[in-house]
Amino acid sequence: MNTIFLYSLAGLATLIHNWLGKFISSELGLHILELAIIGLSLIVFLVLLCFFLGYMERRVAAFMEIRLGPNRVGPQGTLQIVADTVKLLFKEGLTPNSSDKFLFNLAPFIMVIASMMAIAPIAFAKDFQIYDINIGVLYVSAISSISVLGILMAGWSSNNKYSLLGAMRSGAQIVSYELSVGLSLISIVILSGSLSLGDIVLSQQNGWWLFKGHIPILISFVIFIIASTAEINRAPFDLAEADQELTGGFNTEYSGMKFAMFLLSEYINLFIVSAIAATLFLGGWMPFHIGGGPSSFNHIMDLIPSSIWFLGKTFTIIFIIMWFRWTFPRLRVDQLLNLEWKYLLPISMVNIIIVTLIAIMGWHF
Amino acid sequence: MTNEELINKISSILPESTFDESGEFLEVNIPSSDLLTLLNELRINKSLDFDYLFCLTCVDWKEYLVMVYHLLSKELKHTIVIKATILDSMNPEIETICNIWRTAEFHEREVYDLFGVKFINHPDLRRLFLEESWIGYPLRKNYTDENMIEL
Amino acid sequence: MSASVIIFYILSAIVLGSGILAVTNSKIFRAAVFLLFSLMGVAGLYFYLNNNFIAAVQMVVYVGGIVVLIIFSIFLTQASGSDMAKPNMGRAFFSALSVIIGLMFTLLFIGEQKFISTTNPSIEPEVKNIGRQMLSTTEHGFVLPFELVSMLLLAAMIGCIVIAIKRPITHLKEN
Amino acid sequence: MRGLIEENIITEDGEFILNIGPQHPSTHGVLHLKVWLDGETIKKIEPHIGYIHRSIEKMSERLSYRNFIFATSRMDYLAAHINNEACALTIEKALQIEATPRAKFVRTILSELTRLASHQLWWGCTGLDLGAVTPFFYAFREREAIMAIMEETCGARLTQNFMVPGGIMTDIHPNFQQRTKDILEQIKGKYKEYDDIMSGNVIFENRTKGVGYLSKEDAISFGVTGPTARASGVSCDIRKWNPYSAYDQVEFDEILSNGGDCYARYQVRMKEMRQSVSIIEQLIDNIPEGDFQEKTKMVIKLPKGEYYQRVETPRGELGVYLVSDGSANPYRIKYRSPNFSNLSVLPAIAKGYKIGDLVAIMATIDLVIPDIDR
Repeated sequence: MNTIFLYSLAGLATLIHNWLGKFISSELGLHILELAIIGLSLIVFLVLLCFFLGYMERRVAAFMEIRLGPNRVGPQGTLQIVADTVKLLFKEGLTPNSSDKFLFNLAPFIMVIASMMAIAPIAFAKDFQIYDINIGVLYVSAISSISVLGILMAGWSSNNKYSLLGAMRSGAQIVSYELSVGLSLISIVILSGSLSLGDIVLSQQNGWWLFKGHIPILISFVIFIIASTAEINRAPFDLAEADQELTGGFNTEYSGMKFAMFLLSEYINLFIVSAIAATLFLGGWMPFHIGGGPSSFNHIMDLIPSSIWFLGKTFTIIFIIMWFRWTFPRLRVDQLLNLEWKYLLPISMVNIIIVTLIAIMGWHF
Repeated sequence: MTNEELINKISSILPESTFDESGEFLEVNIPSSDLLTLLNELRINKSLDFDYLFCLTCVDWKEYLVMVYHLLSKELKHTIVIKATILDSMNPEIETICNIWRTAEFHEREVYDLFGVKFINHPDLRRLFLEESWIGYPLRKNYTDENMIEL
Repeated sequence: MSASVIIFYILSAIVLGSGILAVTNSKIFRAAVFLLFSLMGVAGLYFYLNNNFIAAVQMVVYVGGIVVLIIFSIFLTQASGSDMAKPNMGRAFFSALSVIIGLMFTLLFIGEQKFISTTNPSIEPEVKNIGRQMLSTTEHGFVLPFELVSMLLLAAMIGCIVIAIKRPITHLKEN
Repeated sequence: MRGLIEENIITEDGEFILNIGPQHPSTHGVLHLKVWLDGETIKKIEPHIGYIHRSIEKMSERLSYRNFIFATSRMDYLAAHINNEACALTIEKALQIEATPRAKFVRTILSELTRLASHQLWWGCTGLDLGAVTPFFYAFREREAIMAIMEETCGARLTQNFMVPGGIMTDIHPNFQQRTKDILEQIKGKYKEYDDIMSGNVIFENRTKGVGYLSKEDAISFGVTGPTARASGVSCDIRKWNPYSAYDQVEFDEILSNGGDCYARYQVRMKEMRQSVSIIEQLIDNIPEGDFQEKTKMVIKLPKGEYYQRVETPRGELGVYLVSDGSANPYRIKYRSPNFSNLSVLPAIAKGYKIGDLVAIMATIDLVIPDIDR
């Protein structure tokens, strides 16, 4: 029992399930209790994740910008983000007098809920998934389309021209880039023949799709990273916020905890996008295996826990997306839409035909 | 073009102008009513070709105001200073030159704001630095402000 | 009452409640937001019925697409923040009439159906099966309606483009 | 909601007015631009200035000829040294004296260091305005070193106040030459880094090429000067046209470009930084020995007359027009500030571009608001 506990999250989950089963006899009660535990631990996990991502972002930024970054609060400045959160918590959440107060207060919640819902089908480790929905990929892209409504609501209800412009930009941006994201996701779906994230991971047992799928998958991986960076409104595609142009865009009027919620959802979205990219293209929790190679190598790779594999891949992609943010200038709004409609979308469309051909002919490894 | 040639040219355009060569640049004194005639010619005439107005300001000599225009030709590399005297210091008025040099539009607004010189035909004559409700023209020598603290 | 029934009633309450709010709200933007909740409730019902694919499609198409478009068009119209004028009596009467007719038609339709309780569905609601059905020409094939709908969407899109380019772009280089 | 949201919505004729500033991240100060928009496209811009007007011209009329120099440090605070120099040169011209050769050299070196520091800050801010945060920190790395030299020699980092009529206030610090040479070496090593992160970036090129086109005729007519005008092909470098201080003793190129867009303005400034380095290199080892200050009277009285002195600040031509009535205070002082004229061209060149372009145009014109308001 101990070894399982040490090496896999699935073992831990089974352990808790069995332990609770001893006390609660009713099936329904057990279900509800476990749901509550899952929900609570998910929220705790996400908040901790956002703390970590906030800290990581500052550190990465400092690393890129030849400076130190946070280094005063706590060891190596690790508690800086906690201090910031406390500050935001105690700040007054101002609601502008002439805003549509109902929508103004609703918008941050919509954003956070949409982000949190999308985390359900992600496989964190071997056999460890909140909800292995059989259409996982579609589910994630469906849920993520709700967050645009949060931005539109926030921008419109603030009754601020900067916010309105930001919301308009964001709406146009997310709706357009969703197409490219969808098409690059579909290319993996075609190859693996399933929409379930669990199945997609399992289909990469003998190699990740990035390596198995030849150049077309490489292209769709790059497109996915670009388009999803745009979809989660991060630089160089952060036109909805665009501090230097729109002074913060849709969240200009937000302060205190409501503002923190936008930040929270941004980081959760960042994590989800990276996790999806890691799952679809880099094998999720699947260790790195060499098909024809020596089995001892594969065995050593298996010894590394699957959750470490998953988080390692995810955070590598997060790092790349952060790298973008601290390196590139921002695009202009018409260039942004040109990039999508004139370059990414046609390329993905041609790409998907090639991927389909590969899948039909069985040319992939 | 040397100063003598400039003097000859300008004398032929505007006989009543007087010249002063004591300073760094050639200074031409003209009455304010002839401003537009002379400056138009200075800009359009290819042998003069003053295309660059690098300074436009006003000096308050208490009894009268003097509009000072520093002109330069980028091609021919000669400089001239036009001084137009406005005798009516209570209600100063002069033609705008912002159709000739577009930079004059902003500079004239500044002069209007701080000296109260009204530029006839200026497209957008409003206060530039001060608010519309400001009373008086601060750079005039007779300007007093009761809030001003004497140091 | 089992948990499943409770969930059903909650979802139905969301759908109906926000639907009513969407219709009665006099602020058009709020109405759009309530419409969004209503549509999401419908998606929830699909999830409840284990028709995950349809649920996700409902979200993608209605929530991510249609409602966003509605909100965009609201942005572009005037005075979306103020209350809408009360509709005149004639319009209200005909609206009510059409709603009643629609309701009766639906009830009639439901009444004619014989709901047989069964545990195994006629087809597995899997993506593969849905895809096969969509493109099959056999008895339960949907290839014709599918193509018709896509033609309709194409026409709508072209219409949108035509409306959008009503004036040529001349703002550059006029100085 | 309560009639206010209606204002927010685009009206029937598509008129949508956005007030950029007075507090806005990319106006770099309290500049207020009223922008008429059609969607994202700019139809008209109306600058509103005066938020930081401190009436330096009026103040100077009550200050002595020794003191009024230092009021100008607050005009273009990024080129405080050059502003001071302009005033000192005006007084010297009126008194018909010249600064000592040593003072001339030091003035020129400090002017060029100021120009370098100013262009560094401009480079960082341009990156920031276009959404790239990192260049800002890279720029400050070198700028800080220059500021440290200023601090050591002048006693102040930003408002140096190192000028007196007839020379400089004190002699240079013993470390001055060595430290200046060190910073030149450092800057020369960083050019590639600058080009890598900004100039060669495809997004940066797309954002700046063909944006904010300013024709040569417009540049002259609007009185635009400095790198902004030189990027449109207007030769207007006062250091070449009317050399002052030690500029007649050094060799350098006036950078000209015919692009006229934001990218050309960017390139001109980047090349000017190299020219500044080369000017300092020519001078730093040849500072003549001798007095650092020409003897002047305690209370300076200028002969009656009018004097005009032009210098080249990092942003263009600064003109000091001084009218003396023979007393101990100036009768009238007019500062022909470069930013004032450069701002006046903004409405004309930003028309038809997007909001994002407006930010790029403002960044490459390099406005310093206190210099506009004075």
